[in-house]
Amino acid sequence: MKALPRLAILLFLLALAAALVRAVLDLPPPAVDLPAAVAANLGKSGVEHPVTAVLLNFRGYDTLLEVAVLLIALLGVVAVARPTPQHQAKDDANPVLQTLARLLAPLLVLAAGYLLWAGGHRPGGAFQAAALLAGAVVLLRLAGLLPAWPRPHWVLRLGVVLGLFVFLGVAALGQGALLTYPPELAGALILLIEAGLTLSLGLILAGLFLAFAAHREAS
Amino acid sequence: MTLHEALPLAVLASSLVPGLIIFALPETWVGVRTALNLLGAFLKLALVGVLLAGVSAGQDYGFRHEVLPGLELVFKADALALLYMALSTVLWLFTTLYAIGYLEGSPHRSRFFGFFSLCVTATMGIAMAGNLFTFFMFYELLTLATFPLVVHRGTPQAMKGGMIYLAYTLGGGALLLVGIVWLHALAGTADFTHGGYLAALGEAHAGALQIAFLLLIAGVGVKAAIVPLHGWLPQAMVAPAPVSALLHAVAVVKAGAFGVVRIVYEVYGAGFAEFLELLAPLAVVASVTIVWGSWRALFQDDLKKRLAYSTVSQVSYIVLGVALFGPVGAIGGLVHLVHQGIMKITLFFCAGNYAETLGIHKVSQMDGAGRRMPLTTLAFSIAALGMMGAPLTAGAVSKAWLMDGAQAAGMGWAIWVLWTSSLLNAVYFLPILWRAWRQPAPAAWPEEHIPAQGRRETAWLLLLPPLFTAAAVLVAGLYAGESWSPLAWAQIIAEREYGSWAP
Amino acid sequence: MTDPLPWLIVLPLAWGALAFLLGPGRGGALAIAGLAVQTGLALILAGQVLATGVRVHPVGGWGAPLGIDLAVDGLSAVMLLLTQGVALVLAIYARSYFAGARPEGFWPLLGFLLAALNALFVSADLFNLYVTLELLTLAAVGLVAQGGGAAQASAALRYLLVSLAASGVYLLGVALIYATYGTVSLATLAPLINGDAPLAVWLATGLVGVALLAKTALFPFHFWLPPAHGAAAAPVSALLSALVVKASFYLLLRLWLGVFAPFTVAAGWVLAGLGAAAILWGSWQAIHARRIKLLVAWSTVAQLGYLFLIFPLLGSTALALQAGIMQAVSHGLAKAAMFAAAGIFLKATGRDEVDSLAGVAGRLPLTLFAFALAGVTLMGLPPSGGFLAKWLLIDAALEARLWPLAAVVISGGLLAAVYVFRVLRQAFLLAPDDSHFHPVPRSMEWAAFALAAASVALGLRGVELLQLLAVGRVT
Amino acid sequence: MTPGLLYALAGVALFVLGLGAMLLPGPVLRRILGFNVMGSGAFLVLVGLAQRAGGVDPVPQAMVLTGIVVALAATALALALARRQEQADD
Repeated sequence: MKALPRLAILLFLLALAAALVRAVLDLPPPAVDLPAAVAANLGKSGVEHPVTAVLLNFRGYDTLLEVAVLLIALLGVVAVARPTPQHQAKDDANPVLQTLARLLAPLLVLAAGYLLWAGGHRPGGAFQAAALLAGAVVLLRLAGLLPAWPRPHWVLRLGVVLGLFVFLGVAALGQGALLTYPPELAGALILLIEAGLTLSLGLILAGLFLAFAAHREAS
Repeated sequence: MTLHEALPLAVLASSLVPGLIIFALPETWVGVRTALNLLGAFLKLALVGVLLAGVSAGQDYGFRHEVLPGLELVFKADALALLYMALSTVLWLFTTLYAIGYLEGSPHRSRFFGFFSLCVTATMGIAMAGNLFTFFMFYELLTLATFPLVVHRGTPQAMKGGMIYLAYTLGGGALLLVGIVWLHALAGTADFTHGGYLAALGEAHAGALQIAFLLLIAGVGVKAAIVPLHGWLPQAMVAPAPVSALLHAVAVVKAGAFGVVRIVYEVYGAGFAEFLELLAPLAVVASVTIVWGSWRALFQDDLKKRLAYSTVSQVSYIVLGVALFGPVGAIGGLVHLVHQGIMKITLFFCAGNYAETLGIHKVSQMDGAGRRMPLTTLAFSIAALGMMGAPLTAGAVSKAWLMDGAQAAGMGWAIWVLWTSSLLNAVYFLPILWRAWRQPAPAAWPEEHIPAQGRRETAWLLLLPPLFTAAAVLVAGLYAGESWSPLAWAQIIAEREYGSWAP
Repeated sequence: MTDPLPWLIVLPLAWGALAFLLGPGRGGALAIAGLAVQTGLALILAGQVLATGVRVHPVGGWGAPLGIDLAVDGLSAVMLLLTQGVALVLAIYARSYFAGARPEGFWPLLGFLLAALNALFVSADLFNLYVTLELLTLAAVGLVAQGGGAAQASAALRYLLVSLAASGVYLLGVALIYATYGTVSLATLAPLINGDAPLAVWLATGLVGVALLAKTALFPFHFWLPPAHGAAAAPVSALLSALVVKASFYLLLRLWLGVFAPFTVAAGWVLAGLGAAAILWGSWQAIHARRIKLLVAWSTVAQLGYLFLIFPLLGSTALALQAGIMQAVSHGLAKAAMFAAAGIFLKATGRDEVDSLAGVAGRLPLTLFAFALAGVTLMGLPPSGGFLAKWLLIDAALEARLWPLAAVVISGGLLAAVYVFRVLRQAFLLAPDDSHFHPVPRSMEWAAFALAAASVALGLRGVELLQLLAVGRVT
Repeated sequence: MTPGLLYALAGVALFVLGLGAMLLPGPVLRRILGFNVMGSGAFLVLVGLAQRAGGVDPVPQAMVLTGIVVALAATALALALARRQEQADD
């Protein structure tokens, strides 16, 4: 009974793959040379690394919306992960793990700071830094050194939205169009935004995990 | 906005606004509701009077409003519109009075009178519609506004009747819409004009125009209860008596018949319709309906159902009149639009009185009803005789003109149709009169709700409306020659239609 | 920043984030205030578009193709107006609906949903559109999941998975476009794309098209919609049915008329065929649905079908686009009203079944009236926006001599009558003696009525809407 | 064949594989993973094709960064929902 649709799907996938391979092998050179435009405007962007320039300046608007995407995911997870009666998870107070976590967490924060700063001129930036921050929080949580987040406290909530507010503020309050940085301040403003984002995204990413944890251990 | 633009809108507003206020009124505010109802009815009567005077003096009243580019809502109060409006307004007043008496003490009266007012608004819109788009708008509004009235009682039978009613009317509306949009795509939506506006398309589109005509007539034919589209009418009899009176005499079936008139005369034009060979088939369909409706009426024991089949038959007199090419037939059809209205509403008022007063619903229960309720039965008798075409009544006038029209149009067979119908009318009406007047009354009535008090056989509000309308049946027959009679007005309209057309 | 255009995105983001900061269940007043301002901004923007034509806002001052352009033409302006207007009324409704309960994240998610919708309607960049689509999807899924019940979670998950698959497909399409032309800006792409484009562009067109069809829930991709729209809270269902599915339709239309125009001629018939199937199948299911909200949700499946009937006609007559947008707008208003009314019935009777509606006509006349008026629009009866849409559509079909399309439109209207009157009929029945009605705030009843009345009033005056629509970047 | 093109072809393979996992009937978790595989495939195509002629294009790289974050958010939400559903099944 189900074999036929299955076969049809498989055939469709094969055909799609063949068509895609053919299309990929048969491409003309692109009509627009965007890398050249990026290179030409890099000097005005306020940063030296082209990917960061695209991410936070030329296409910074994408990034702005993407922060909202993350916030939404957190809202959704918190809404779904409501406490349900389940067996109480034991706090594995493993002393080795805790000591290691205590040692590693500050290092991770430090590394995050470095990545944030490095983003201006080499691979790095807010997202990578935030991922490290979140890693630190998750580590602490796994070692049993941090409580879960059944319902984020207002200070946490402030931390979570701070990055978005900073970004929005800089985007909306400049002269001219949305997200126009004054040329002389571009570098500083981008760093400000990135700093805010590092904190907030770190908290959001960690929150995605900690809301789950709350979910598991609630009694 | 000038007065000439405002008056048509005021006619609509005089029932729409009271209706909307009534919806919001609490059930117990009987006095305010009655006052609003009557205020609206009298105001409308006055406004229509002003329009009548103005139009006889050659004034034009109209209003236009653009809805989409190239598509306008057009109202115009011309002679034909006023014929229908005058009929509706007068009968509405009586029906409102009757309904106030009939529904006394029953639940959901605010809802009832709210939709009742919407109905008259829709009827006025249909009458004044200046193009097919506007006509359709109010034609569908009428469907929607009458549905809650048909199912008013909320019983399963009422629901069944209401659903059948909807199925027919919405289906008809769909056909009508296709026809209208098709004509719009072919010729744009022009105003109704004497002699029609499609003739310019000529022979090239003959096939399309013929099919479109079929769609349009099928669309309005549902409401006009043309066989085989008449099935809803007997089913809708579950509604309260004032609603039946309204559906049969003025609002719904007349909206359909009126639509036929507008389409034949002012969209296609009688001459062009004749040229497209559309009128003869229409006459045949109308004739079949006339005979079939009368035939079916013979077998109904339920009084309201017998009247319903009688309506099926009688409304097609109007269609037949329109289909008979020439001014004489047109006059017969148009005047019957009015005459059938006042006769049929009288019959339904009386049927409602029998049911409300004595619990009589069937013909077989009518024995001796005339002795118990002589005034009601007198009114019933006058209207029934009118339906048969008895001399001195309004019905005689219609029939005479229709027969002459058939002669003039070279359709002699239609005369036989009319004679057959008259004969059948007599066969199904006379036994009722015989029972009511000549048979002895039974020991007990089926269900006596309102006991007789002296000479008052039933509630005043139930008794007076049929007496007035019965008197009107006689007046319209006796004074047909006067300049203010419906006949004179129908002659004016026919003259305008055929006068402007040169073969 | 004095241009109202970007504020339509910044404002809802800001009040959404503020509502999050205020805490669960709070921020309703803030949202209503924000939406009122946004409605004003959308009106100003529409006025500007009417006066001076298409407006372009280069984000960051760079301009396409290096930066991202926002652009507003008549089509965008119409969608923006519809969105702010419907959302404003629904926010007022939701405030009463959620009074007492704590809607965890409703208000922040509403803000982000609106930001996503507005961003989508003004974006002129294929990749940025991907981000807005994702923002929209996640916000919508989050809203469905509010309340946290298992039914909601299950419906939300199904919705999310379909949407994500579609997003992935869309993204691959964008990747192929970028590989071929080196840009994702619609304005830059438009002159580059023509009929003899390489295979990659044909594939991209197909991928993007299919992805958007799935997100719009066109038959046979409709299966996720009824559970999601039926399970969510009434204000959420209203938002989803009225606005969210319209967003992907809008995008499809925009691309179809714009950059993908060279490839789409033949596919128009496929879309129309699927649209016709959607009308028939959706109506059939609505006729047989036991639950009111499910009935309304299936009706959305059917009504979306009309939007796709216009595709074969787009090339030949301007009427087709007018018909599609008129349908999108009037269905948006009417469906919001209908879900709002269904929510009121649910609150009043405590049950979500058609059979439990007996007696509603006497107890909740205003709400029933709203439901009936919305039904008038869905049936396409006059006077209503739905009627004008139907008129335009039949007119366009007859002009092109495409009889089957006209027949589908007519039968769809009749089928809609069957399911609408199924509800009305039940509501007119006498209530059983043991029935119990909970009181419902008047503000909810009036909100439902206002939406329904707007959908009907649109039928009395469509000239301005069409005038605005005619201002276009697409011809 | 340049490395960029090779990446793109690998991306096509991943995309089709992931799409298959989403379309064919299977457990929810497989579908969520399928989405991630499919997304990665699209990212590879995006980045790979942009450097098929050698040379690095920063624009698609930035886009992919954005795309990854979006995919991560969606995955988290999907997992939360899947878990909620699973609990209801117990």
